[in-house]
Amino acid sequence: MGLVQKIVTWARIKSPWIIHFNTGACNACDIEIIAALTPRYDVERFGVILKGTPRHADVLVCSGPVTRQIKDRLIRIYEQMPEPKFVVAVGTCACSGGVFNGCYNVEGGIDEVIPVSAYIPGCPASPKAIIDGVVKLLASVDNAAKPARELVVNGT
Amino acid sequence: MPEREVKLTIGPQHPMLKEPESFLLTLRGEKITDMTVRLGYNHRGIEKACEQRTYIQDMYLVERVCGICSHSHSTCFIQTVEEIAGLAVPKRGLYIRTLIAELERIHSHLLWVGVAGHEIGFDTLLMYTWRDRELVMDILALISGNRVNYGMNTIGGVRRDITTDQIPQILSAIDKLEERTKYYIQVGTEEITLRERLSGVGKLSKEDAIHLGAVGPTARASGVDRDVRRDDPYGAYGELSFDVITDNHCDVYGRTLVRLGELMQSYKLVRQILRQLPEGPIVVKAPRKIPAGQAVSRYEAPRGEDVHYVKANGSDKPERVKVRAPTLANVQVVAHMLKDGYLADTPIVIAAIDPCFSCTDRTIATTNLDNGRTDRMDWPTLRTYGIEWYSKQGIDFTELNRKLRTMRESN
Amino acid sequence: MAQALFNIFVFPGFLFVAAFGLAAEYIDRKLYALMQNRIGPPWFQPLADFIKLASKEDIVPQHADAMVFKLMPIIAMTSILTSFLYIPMWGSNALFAFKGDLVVVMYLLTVPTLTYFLGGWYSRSVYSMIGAARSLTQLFAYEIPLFLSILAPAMLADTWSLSGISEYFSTHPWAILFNIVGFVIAIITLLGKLEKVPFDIPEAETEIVAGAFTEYSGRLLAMFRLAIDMELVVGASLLAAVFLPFGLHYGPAAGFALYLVKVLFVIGLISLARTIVARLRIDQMINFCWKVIAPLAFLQFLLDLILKGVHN
Amino acid sequence: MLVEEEKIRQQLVERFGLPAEKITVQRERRIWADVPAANFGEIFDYAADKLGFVILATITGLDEGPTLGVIYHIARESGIILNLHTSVPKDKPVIKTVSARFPAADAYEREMVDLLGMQVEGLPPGNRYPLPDSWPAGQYPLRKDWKSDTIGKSEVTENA
Repeated sequence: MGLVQKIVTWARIKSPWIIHFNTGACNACDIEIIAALTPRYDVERFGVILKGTPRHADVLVCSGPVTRQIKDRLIRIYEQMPEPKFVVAVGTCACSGGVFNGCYNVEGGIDEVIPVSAYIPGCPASPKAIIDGVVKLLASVDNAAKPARELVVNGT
Repeated sequence: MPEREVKLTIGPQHPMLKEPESFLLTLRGEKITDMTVRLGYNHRGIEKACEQRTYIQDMYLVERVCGICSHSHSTCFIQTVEEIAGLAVPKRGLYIRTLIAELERIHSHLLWVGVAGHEIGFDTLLMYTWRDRELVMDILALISGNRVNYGMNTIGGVRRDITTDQIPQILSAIDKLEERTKYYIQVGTEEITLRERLSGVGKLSKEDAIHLGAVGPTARASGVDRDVRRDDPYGAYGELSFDVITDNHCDVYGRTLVRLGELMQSYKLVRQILRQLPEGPIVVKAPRKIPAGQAVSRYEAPRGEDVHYVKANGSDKPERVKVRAPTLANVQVVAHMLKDGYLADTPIVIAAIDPCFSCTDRTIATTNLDNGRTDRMDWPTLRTYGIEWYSKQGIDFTELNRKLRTMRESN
Repeated sequence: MAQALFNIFVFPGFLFVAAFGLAAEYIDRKLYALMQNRIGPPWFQPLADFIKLASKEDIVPQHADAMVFKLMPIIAMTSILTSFLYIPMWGSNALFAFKGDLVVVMYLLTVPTLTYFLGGWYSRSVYSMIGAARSLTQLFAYEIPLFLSILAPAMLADTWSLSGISEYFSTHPWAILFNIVGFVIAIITLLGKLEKVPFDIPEAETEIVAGAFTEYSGRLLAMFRLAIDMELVVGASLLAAVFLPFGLHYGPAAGFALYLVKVLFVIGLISLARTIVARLRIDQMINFCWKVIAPLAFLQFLLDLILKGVHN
Repeated sequence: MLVEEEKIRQQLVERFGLPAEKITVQRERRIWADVPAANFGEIFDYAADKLGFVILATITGLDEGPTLGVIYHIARESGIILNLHTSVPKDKPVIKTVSARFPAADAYEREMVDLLGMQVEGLPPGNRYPLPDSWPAGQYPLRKDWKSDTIGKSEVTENA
């Protein structure tokens, strides 16, 4: 089974399709995510495509603190995505609620509502940081698939 | 087309509005007969949070009300606090603050021109304006260290100075941008399809604009000659000369021309500011505790007049902070503009007041009155619907897209 | 028996067409990206997409009719593969040839569009229903001109079989020049069949999310995407067989290489069209097909008729 | 230099017999007036019709302890802003709507109703703003005595 698993993991790393969802953000992160897709940064080199429907997407890219009204939609979108799925929180607001933490209408970061695989801090997170975050997420998928190699300490 | 009642929900968030807007449209066939607006989807409770934080912390909070024009809110807020504390901000600080304000207007208007093109199917415009916009984003990053949310303001002045070697870089970027904006103005005025698709859409007469309280380019495109930079000058605008662009098309086409005209004015202003940049300090020491008092300040944000009211009670935390975003005034006007317009025009009319473009889950729920079936079309579907509906009238952008692409390849 | 199995599964069958389909998708996406001054995906991207999708969980929506929902991708793929068996690749005779295989191939190439419609309609989501309805409207627009442009050379060669056509043209090479108009029409209508821009209205990415495929995910989506790629290859080789039937008498090796070149040339034309022309509107596309393409096809048919009369 | 502002101040003092110190000219283009609630409507109409304050910038609600304050920021085309302040007792906070003259005011008034518990007479029917429909009644976030943890985190969900 090892070979098939290796190939499947390789395929998952090489073609991460993303869907973008704005959960109450101030829009700075959204325009930076879109900028990452335009010719200057062009993430299609890594096989990243922006998909409109959760059914086709692997990575849910969220930006913004989760407000009370948007919470259900976020959960609904997350549940519609087929396994294996990852969530990337872009921007400090998505990571921890950011500046709006503690406001009465804000739940906090994305991880208060759905499990998050990668956090990209920054207010807003620049396109370079977003690309770096996605690449690190893919790398983590890679080592997670490899069996943990025991640490051989000088031959003992 | 069977008579159907359409419920248009637009969300999530226009940050300037602090809430996304949701419209309930009632349709007679193609015509919109009635609409109601539902606001409040992502109210984050910023005003309450401001009362629990010190003035400096509030500045960072207020700056993040809107990502696209964060400088507008932070400047407006700082002006009230400085007025209450009676601080005399040094001239150079005011000039730098005004420079960032105009650079932000340039990047916001370029972003809007691209989005407007996208909404009506003219996608090449989006690609090119966004590519040109990277120039002004680089300048903003050069000066303030960040592409968005610059954090240039502090109570009593500005945090970073403009060094002499940055000035030529800014000027060369402005020259390039001006030449490209002239190109977009030429496209805007000469292309028949663009003019046909935008004229007569989202009509707003001058009287209605005044009565309903429209602000910014939306009002100026209906001949309302109001601009806070000239009527109630703040920052360095008192010593700068610029003209207020108005237009009497009273429709989306007029708004496009006003915004393009304002871009040209902003380039002129940036050059003036850099030429008359006075010497001297950029900030003055501000007390931690602001004496009791209250003040109102107005600011001409890219989308319109932004109003802040602050009441201080002598402690280091404000007693009340009131923020009124420009689009809150304009959203009432959209309700009026859409009446007896076509469903096909909804995307561009709403986009014309320049709300947030990243609304991803804008959906329409159409209920078919005959069989009572409810479907939900999302924003992209509404957008295509509009583009197709118009192409039946012979207005279509494929030819234009191709022409623009080939034209750009040649020069 | 082994030979038949080999034919079905390996050579002109599944493996070859799938590999060729993925390669075609790569060429298409790479050309598209380069023309937008982007770098575009690496060579193995379509393969990675397919394996990833195949290994994902596939969700069948609750309201959808599960049986139809699952069956459609399989029917789409099988119909495309069977039609490939009748298309001559090199030399003038295909694997199987009989009087009237042209009609069979034509019919089998229409089946996938019906499967998109049924798949979209039965997944019960509003986007896929709109997408499904649009694929049908598009079917009526491009189907007739495509048949006409293919029938013209068939009528000239006086035969209903593809192998017969290429046989005729290998003996009368000058006749090929008369079919250039037919070739152009076939390319345009093939774009419609493959739902490539400018005819990708049913699956318009930014518009109705993903048209008929909105609800598909995982293995089923992988099969549908592979079916579309294979359809590209089969369509291109059909056009190559009918409109570019020269150099048929070199041996299998050179013939196969020439066949590859011809198909890649057709695919290149298609991705060029995809980059230059913006997406057409549904009603505009129908007007275009009926007011421009169909008359041209009739003209081509007339031309061949006259040619046939004059010739013998 | 403050000629225009003084003129407005004089007109208000004579017309309504308001005590002079109630109306202050803070700086050019800024006039603050503290007006009793009783004849507030009359003063507001006078300012909007006669003194040319045709722009309603916004309406601010304040929690002033025993009373709820309201400030109407109205401005002239020339930029002068008149801030009319009045206050109503907290147990009976009733004010009349101005949305007849300024249709945009209904959003600002609804905001005060939601966040401060103000009651506005004559407010046209419409959606609630800015809080969700499922917000517990009687909770007014902008009141000084209201603490944000009085509502459970997940208690408030989707709009009706």
